[in-house]
Amino acid sequence: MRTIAEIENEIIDDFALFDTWEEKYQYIIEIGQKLKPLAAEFKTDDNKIKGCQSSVWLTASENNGILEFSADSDSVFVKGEIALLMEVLSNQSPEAIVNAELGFIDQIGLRSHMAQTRANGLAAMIKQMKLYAVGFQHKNV
Amino acid sequence: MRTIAEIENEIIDDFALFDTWEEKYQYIIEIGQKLKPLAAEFKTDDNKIKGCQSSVWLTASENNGILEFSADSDSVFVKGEIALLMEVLSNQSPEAIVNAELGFIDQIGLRSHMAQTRANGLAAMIKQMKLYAVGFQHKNV
Amino acid sequence: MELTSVKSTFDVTAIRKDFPVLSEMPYGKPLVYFDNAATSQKPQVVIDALVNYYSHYNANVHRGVHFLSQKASDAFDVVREKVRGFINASTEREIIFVRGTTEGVNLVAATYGRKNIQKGDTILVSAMEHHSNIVPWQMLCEEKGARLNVIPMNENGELVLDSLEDLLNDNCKFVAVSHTANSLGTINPIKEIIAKAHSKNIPVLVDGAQAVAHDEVDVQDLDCDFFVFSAHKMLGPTGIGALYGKLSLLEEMPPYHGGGEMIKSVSFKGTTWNEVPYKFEAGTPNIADVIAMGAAIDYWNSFDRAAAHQQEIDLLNYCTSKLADIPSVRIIGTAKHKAAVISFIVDKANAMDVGMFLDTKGIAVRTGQHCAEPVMDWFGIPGTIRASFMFYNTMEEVDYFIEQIKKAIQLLAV
Amino acid sequence: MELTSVKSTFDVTAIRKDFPVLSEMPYGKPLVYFDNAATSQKPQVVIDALVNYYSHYNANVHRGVHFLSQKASDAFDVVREKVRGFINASTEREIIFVRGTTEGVNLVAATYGRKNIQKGDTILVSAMEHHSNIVPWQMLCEEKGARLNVIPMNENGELVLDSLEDLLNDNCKFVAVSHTANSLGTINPIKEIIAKAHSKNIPVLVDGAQAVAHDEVDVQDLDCDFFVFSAHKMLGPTGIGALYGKLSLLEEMPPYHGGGEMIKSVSFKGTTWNEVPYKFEAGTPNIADVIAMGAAIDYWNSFDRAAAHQQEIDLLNYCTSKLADIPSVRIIGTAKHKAAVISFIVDKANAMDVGMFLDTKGIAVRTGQHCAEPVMDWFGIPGTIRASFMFYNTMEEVDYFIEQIKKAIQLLAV
Ligand SMILES: Cc1ncc(COP(=O)(O)O)c(C=O)c1O
Ligand SMILES: Cc1ncc(COP(=O)(O)O)c(C=O)c1O
Repeated sequence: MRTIAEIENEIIDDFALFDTWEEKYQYIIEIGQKLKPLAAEFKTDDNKIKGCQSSVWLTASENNGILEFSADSDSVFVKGEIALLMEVLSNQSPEAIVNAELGFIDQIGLRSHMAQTRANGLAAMIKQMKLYAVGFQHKNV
Repeated sequence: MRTIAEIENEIIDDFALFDTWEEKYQYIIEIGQKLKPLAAEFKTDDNKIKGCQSSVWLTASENNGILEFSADSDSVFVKGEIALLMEVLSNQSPEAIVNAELGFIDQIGLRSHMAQTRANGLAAMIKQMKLYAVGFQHKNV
Repeated sequence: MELTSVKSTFDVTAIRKDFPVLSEMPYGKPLVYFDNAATSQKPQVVIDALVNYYSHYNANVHRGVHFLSQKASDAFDVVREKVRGFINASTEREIIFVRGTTEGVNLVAATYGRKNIQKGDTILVSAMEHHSNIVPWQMLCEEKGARLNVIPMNENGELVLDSLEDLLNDNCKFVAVSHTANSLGTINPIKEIIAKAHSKNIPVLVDGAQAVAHDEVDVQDLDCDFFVFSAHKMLGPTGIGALYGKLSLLEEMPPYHGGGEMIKSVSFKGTTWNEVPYKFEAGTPNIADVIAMGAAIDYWNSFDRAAAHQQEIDLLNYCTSKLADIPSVRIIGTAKHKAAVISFIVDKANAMDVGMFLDTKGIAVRTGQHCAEPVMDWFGIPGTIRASFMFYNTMEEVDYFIEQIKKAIQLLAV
Repeated sequence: MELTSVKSTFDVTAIRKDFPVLSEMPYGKPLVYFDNAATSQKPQVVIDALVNYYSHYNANVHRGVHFLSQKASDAFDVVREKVRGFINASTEREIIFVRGTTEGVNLVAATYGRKNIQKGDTILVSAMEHHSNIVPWQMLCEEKGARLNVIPMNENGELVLDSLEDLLNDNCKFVAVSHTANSLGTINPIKEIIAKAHSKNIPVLVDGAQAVAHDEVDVQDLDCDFFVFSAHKMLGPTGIGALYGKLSLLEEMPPYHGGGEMIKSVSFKGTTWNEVPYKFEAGTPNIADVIAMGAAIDYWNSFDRAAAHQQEIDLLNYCTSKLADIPSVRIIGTAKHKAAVISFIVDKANAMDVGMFLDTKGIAVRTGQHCAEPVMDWFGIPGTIRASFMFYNTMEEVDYFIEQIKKAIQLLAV
């Protein structure tokens, strides 16, 4: 299993191929379009992070101490963002997720674009993913 | 009897001798220092135009259709201002006072200095003098 | 109907030179600034007014006997007359400086509203108000036990006045309505609304935030009781705006904030208020921005406003017809009388995604609810993409915008 | 005691070059700006921040997906952290942008005050407050049927705390007191006042308008509940300032203005509030001035504040001793702990006349009541002449000032 840091580095390398925000945007859209849709049963208000410009549904399941996230959004770009986060945080232990610093977000040079909506920016999604991890951590104690 | 316009012109000529605000200030102070003090009996609240930085007492008397003003202030500068106004408006008929346009104030180049305290600037004093004139006008009707 | 890109007689190329931001190159691409309803760009003269003030005569105003203070006071005071002229108030005493539209509405709610609205009363707003002309009234209703009523609108985004007589019933004590709706572009028949309200002796506040930058406003002709706007939407700086109120109303209103300038005399036993408008302006005013707002008004008076307005109408019509040709685009807000604001959605594409795509091309639009959530709810949509024009925009910019919208649809609406 | 004009180690000549106004020549005479307590001058970097914003990235903040809006939002948001650092709040969420001190005090009165003050309660202020920290509380008392109490002062202009225990009785629900008095220069023992009030669970608002530009403020060390100041007195622009509030208090306070930004969701059925601090910031903020206020804080952090402070103390001591040598001068405000503010009167001369005389010589002082009428009443005087210094003032300026005061006395005190 690759560590969070390893995956982050791969993503940083991927993004290093792009010079412009235009290319990065299109790449994130592509990732978003590939994310498989969340089953309707999970698109509940409980799973919703409601923002100003788009909604995100996020859920997590655990298998042998390893967490897996599923998510969807009405914005393809946000789906791309969350797909990136899931690439890093899915299939990790709750501990690793809780402790992840996620420096890659700064390094791929998208912070300002990704943080643009206060309520459902990356921060809110990361917070929710970490809350899930904390929840499963306690469950295991 | 000189007309208001004639007196205004004389004052404009006087001030034309001065180039600087410093000289004009000192001249107004001189005029103020020469104004004879108002008798204590007239320094009543009724006669007071209360301002933010100084107070003015102003009273008027009439003799044969001719008005005479008396005034005082705790500021020598304001006394100088009012002495200038009295030079122009004292010893005139109520009609002439009511109709006076007092263009000299703009022309002696002191408008901004003289208007600096909103409440008891020149405007308030002129207004009060004209109110006296209106009062005596009606009395004579 | 197909319009072609027509050259207006208005000299847009010359006027664009007055606005430094317009030569910015985000991501190396020429800026196409279509977010004017959010805030307008500023001409150099407005920036110069700020620099000049801070570099040469910065001082606190009023009561100061020294040179800088008098120069600052003179420059500050003269703006009240400029604002009066800009909206044709009858005296400059009817002009109160506020932070912007939002503060203006709140000031009226906190003074006129608190004094006059009582339990059981209703306040009437319209279905297309900006949050700033809804929430202050909701808060007042909540405090007083009053109720908010709403003038409905139709599917074109036009107010439906059939029920107005009913809504203006004996309980109705105040009307607050926008001159031009920021989310839809609709220009409302406020003169008619005001006349009807006045026939029942109900005062009317007009939210002029979007109107002042596009139409010449005459508050005496409108006969509105209050009118509010923000300088930042009409070429002026952020942080300043004006509230107009009829003098007779202002005189009877209790003061707003307590502090310096708004008092006549203060003692621990009791305090008396200064005259209108100072009664409503406590504390050191936003001196520099007031002066810069004056420079913005001077700028408005320096060119042909009718021609500038025509340029905006041309942009609106041209862009509307071009968008109408794109099958997956749906324009939200198709009122007969519209300002140069086009809100639209794209089938199967999220508004923010489209906005971000346009951003990568150097085009600035706004996406989302535009602080008018009830409007979005009415149309049953989460938000729109909004392109809003100013006279300094060009037909060529519209062409480029349309081209990029088509690309966005290819990429996103799949 | 006779001090001679001493050269400070602080490089005043270099620092003066940062302030363009200081090279002005009113009436052809070098400007001597001693009206810093009214408003400070601005360094070039603050002016540049405004020009830069309006010329290169002016846009409305938040929710905007485009380049300019994001650049503006980033520049805007980062200032909250700068302000936090400037007064050492524990989190930037405790910082609310307001127009200035006056609005800050009024905001607290309108939210915390309206919610918590009731009939029969008392609010405690001090005898040397600025009108902005008296009138909002008088208005609140009037509305609620509460009473204003006053911490008395002695003939030096120092608060007398003997009666504080009594004043902080069970009825007392709020204390509002200035850190530094603008009319007298007194630095109040607010840490002691706060501790005593807290021992009775009474919250304290500190008016920091005069303090922030002179002392380093640490709101956590003071343990005050609210702290307000204006940017324009601390090298920043007009029209902006900050209110600090302890997070736990802010969370429980009702909102202030209604409008955009302060809401989470709006519908005609009901509206929910955004989080602190946004709950208190309705409408388009004063974006440019917030950014410029950040530039002012950066400037404060760019030089040796202790040395700057020492320069002010030197100016204060030197000027005080020189004035004390003039028989007809009486200094009003002779507290042990003083900021660089000297209020004085001249026997037989009206303060405004003296101020105008100094003005003819290029010297800017303030005269009058300094928005502190109760202080003037206490001393039984109509007003004072006030010279207030900033670190960019020089001993030579003081010498010239003293010389001109002597001339004024010759002319006026006859
Ligand atoms: C001690 C004090 N409090 C409050 C104020 C009011 O500040 P502002 O006018 O910037 O709101 C001032 C400024 O005059 C002051 O010196
Ligand atoms: C119609 C309308 N009303 C009110 C406002 C609020 O203006 P401000 O944010 O400048 O206070 C706006 C601006 O967004 C608007 O468009």
